[in-house]
Amino acid sequence: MAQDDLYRSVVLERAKSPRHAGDLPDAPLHGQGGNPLCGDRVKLHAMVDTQGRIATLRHETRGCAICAASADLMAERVTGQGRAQVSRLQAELVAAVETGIAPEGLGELSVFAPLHQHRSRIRCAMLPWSALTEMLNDEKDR
Amino acid sequence: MAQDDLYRSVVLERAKSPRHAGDLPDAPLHGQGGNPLCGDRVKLHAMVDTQGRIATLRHETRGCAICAASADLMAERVTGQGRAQVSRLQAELVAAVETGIAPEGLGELSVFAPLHQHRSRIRCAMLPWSALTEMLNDEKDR
Amino acid sequence: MDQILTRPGRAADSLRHVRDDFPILSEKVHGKDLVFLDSAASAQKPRQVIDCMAETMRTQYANIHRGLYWMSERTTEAYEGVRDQVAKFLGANAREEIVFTRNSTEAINLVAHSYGSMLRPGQAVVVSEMEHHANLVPWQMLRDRTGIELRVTPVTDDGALDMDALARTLSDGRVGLVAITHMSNVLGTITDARAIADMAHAAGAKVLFDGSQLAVHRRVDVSALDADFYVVTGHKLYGPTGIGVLWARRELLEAMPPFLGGGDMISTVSFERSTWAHVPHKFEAGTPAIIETIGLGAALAYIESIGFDAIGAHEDALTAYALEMLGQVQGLKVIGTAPQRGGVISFTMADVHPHDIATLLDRNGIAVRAGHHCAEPLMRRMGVSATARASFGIYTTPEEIATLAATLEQIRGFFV
Amino acid sequence: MDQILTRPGRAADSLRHVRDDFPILSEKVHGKDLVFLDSAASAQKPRQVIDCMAETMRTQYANIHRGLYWMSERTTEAYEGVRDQVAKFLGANAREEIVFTRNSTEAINLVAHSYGSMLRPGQAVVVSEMEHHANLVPWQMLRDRTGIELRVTPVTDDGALDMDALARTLSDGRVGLVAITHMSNVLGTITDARAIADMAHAAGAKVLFDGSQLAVHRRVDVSALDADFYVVTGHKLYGPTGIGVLWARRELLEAMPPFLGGGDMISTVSFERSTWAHVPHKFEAGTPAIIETIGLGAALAYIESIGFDAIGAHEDALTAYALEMLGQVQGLKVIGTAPQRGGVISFTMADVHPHDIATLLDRNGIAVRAGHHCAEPLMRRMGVSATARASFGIYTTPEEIATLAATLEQIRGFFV
Ligand SMILES: Cc1ncc(COP(=O)(O)O)c(C=O)c1O
Ligand SMILES: Cc1ncc(COP(=O)(O)O)c(C=O)c1O
Repeated sequence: MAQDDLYRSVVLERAKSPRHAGDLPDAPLHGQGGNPLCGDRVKLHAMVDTQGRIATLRHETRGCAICAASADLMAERVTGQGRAQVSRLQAELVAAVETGIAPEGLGELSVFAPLHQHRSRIRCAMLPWSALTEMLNDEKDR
Repeated sequence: MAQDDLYRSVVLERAKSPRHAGDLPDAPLHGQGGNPLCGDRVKLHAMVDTQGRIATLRHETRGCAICAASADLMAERVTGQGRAQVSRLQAELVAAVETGIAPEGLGELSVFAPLHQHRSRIRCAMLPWSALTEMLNDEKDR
Repeated sequence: MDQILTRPGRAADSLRHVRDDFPILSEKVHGKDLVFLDSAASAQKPRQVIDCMAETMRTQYANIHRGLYWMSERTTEAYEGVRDQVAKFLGANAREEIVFTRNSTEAINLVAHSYGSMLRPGQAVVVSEMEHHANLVPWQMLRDRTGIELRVTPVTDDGALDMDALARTLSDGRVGLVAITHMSNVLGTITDARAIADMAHAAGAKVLFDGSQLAVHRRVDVSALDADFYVVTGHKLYGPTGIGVLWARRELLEAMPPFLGGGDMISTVSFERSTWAHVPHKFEAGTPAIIETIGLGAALAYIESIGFDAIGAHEDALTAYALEMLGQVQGLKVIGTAPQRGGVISFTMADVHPHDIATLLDRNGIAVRAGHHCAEPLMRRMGVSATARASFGIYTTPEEIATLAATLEQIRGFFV
Repeated sequence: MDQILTRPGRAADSLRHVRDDFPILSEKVHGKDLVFLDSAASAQKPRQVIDCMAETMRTQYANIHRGLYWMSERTTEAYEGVRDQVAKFLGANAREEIVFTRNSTEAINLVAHSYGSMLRPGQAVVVSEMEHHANLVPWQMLRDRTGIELRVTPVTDDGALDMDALARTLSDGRVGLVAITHMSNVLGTITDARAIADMAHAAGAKVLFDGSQLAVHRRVDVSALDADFYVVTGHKLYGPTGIGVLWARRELLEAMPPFLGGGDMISTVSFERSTWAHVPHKFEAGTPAIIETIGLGAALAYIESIGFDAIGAHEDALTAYALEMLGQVQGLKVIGTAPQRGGVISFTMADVHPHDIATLLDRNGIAVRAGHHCAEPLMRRMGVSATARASFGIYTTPEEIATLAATLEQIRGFFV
């Protein structure tokens, strides 16, 4: 077995040594998500700037490599983005994992496209994103 | 369809015009049997001689032609017979309907042998016999 | 009787090609060509269904839902895909409203246990006089368990549902559920489900339709019927045995407690307590009938490929023809003459016991059912102890009906 | 890891020819040969089963029990013939002790509803820490319905049943039923059923064994075990989905109230009340899984044609080999090391999440299960949140196990 195209080094590295993991006790925004089936759990903490863009995002993830890497890559990618951009990115990621073809501009997130052959794992990659969306929606509703 | 070998004239005649039907109010022995599935019902009334042989047997049968003819042919055949002979006859009839081949000496009762191709109807032919056996056993146990 | 009186024309002939799809129809019985007129008990299976099941087992099978590997994911997709298909087939609003069961009987028992446990003493369940035991006994058992009341609403002498009497049955407002067949498996009567639903709802009751027979012959649209529960059974729908369907409104399923416990129906389990999965999984405990569900999908696709327009036209023509042909047989009496009816015809013939009729027909290769058809109380209501019953499917032909009528005439000849 | 350490010899090779009977084993997954190591979830089907089911639908099918015609009589005979076969397979005293269900889950639910309704508050049901949800949740639901007590008896750290603790659990004489697995689907542990039965009986309790796993690998003899209830599930026995078996002592079945109501389980029905058919029919409501039951018969015949001596020898050799091979994989830890065990091996591997293990194996064509295996409480007991699990069947080969071990070693390499 050669280096696997789904578990490419970026996935393994981010899972092992995440760059955006940790708590942000003073952050105004906190969210979380879980998958009781496989025990994956994601906690999110975020600061938002005056325009409503994500200034800092930290995650605490317990789960599989797909979920952990997805959380870390997400944190990196959404920094500086507003709600609309987040939901566009999420939609593009869904398209990628459903079809196996990554839309242009998905960047490093396209590493998850091979999940379209592993449908039962798609929710692992999407869990951080749904937690993020929920957190941002909660914030809007406040 | 030619005259059918199972519903031979003897079966149809006995079903339509039984020779041994009726009540025997003063008889010492009474028995009955039923099949809730198809609604067949047989009542038996019998006189027994001093040696325990059946002197007279009458039946009241409500049910299909197979059951009615079987009751009537049975009544005829077992008259004058004791318990042992009845059970031998019954065993021979069972063999006939199970295999389709009538043992020697079954006589007119062999008309039921084709039932081996109609297994769901075997109990129709056997119902009078099981009622008879039960009645004779009850009498012995008294 | 040898001359054929009114052969149905194009309508009935249009499905002639479907016979080629049913391998069993070329079998012989007692040396005669099989004439299968017992589809109401269980239909025969087209090769599309047989091949689909065999192919699934040969190339694409694993246990579903929990497997994180290709075979399991593909099998899960096939299984869950049938849920979408069934939802569409029944006109449901959402796939989550489809619960897979073993058969209609289990579907009704599920409702009786689960929804039934939400009824309170003082409330009543209404069934009709023409119910199959499957839609009577579970309610008797519920009554005996919980003390609810069980009411039986009558049929008219021709075998229609007595709608005035139903109105009276509902009038005290204590009825929690009306459970009535959409088509009688004995009389062939098709009930006016929408009218029944309206009456039930006006009286504050929910309504369950037993669609075991109807769904084979007419398009069902649970939304248009405004039903609350609807059950069908796969083996009558040209599908496999071992698979049936409960459709129920989502909010009802969500409010109902689970029925069977085990794997796949839980969200979390600890020794102390468990929480339940979302609907419909809450109601599907353990490894389901995976291959049979996939086979049911093939059966529904097969039915849709023919279409209910063609099926309805074919069966209406056959039924009219059969009623005419059988009407010519001396001494033959059709039990169930409601104006709205489908291709299930019960009859008696002079004094000939229905069991003798069935056996004599069988000796000529003709399969009909005889007995109480799992509707004993209805037999008493109609004043008979048993009937013979011929029932039709998409593969039934006018010639088969002519053969039936001619053979019945001969049988009658034996007995006079 | 490339060199194969201890290849099992003749014993494991003797069943090599059976692979030809399983068409699916020559499928490819992600371009690789399928290595199917999830038989404990559901086994693959031999062509003998596939062909039998297809042939039944093609040439010999009709609804059973009530049909008075050839096709129905033959189908009834085939169906009821499987009851004899199952009775023999399980060492039952009488065919009447065999009840057909959808699966093990339904069989246990049947007992929980029916026998469970005969238990009184103050009485207890005992399950073990290693039960599948199927043998835990129905008892929780019974507890919540009726107020009986549910006791959980522990396993030891190696995953054996703690017999001393069981003795204590039983000591107050209030236990009505002990419901314990005969082989764990997670740990592979085989329990000492006869000893459990003796302890239960001495304490005045009945005993139910969940034989879902065991019956696939060892000959079951319910009489020798002195069991009261025993359940198995067809799809793990190389048979179809949609068919399972409850065996119970006849006198228990006779004393128990019916579970589901409907056709075929009644003796007589009136609107007022119904009486029940004799056992086992009292427990089989509605049209059963006819084709699947006949398919199960083919599966049992297939198993018997190989014989449990050969199966046991094959699987013991495979299991020993697998434990040795997996033991060489760095960081791999086997969960469940009881001395009495069968070919189901759960493991974790360093920090690699079992789901990642499963997906990476799948990309190499290897199907294993990962997760809580429908035994969440057991996971907590063993101190893990999930495991990967490889399980073996009659078609598993030593080469497949070597491939598994080598691939695991590579996966581990990725993650360090
Ligand atoms: C030990 C055990 N019990 C019960 C079950 C449930 O079997 P089924 O899903 O066929 O009802 C399983 C299978 O998953 C099992 O392994
Ligand atoms: C009207 C009706 N309801 C219910 C049933 C029960 O169907 P099943 O035996 O498939 O559960 C039948 C079939 O026998 C039926 O005709």
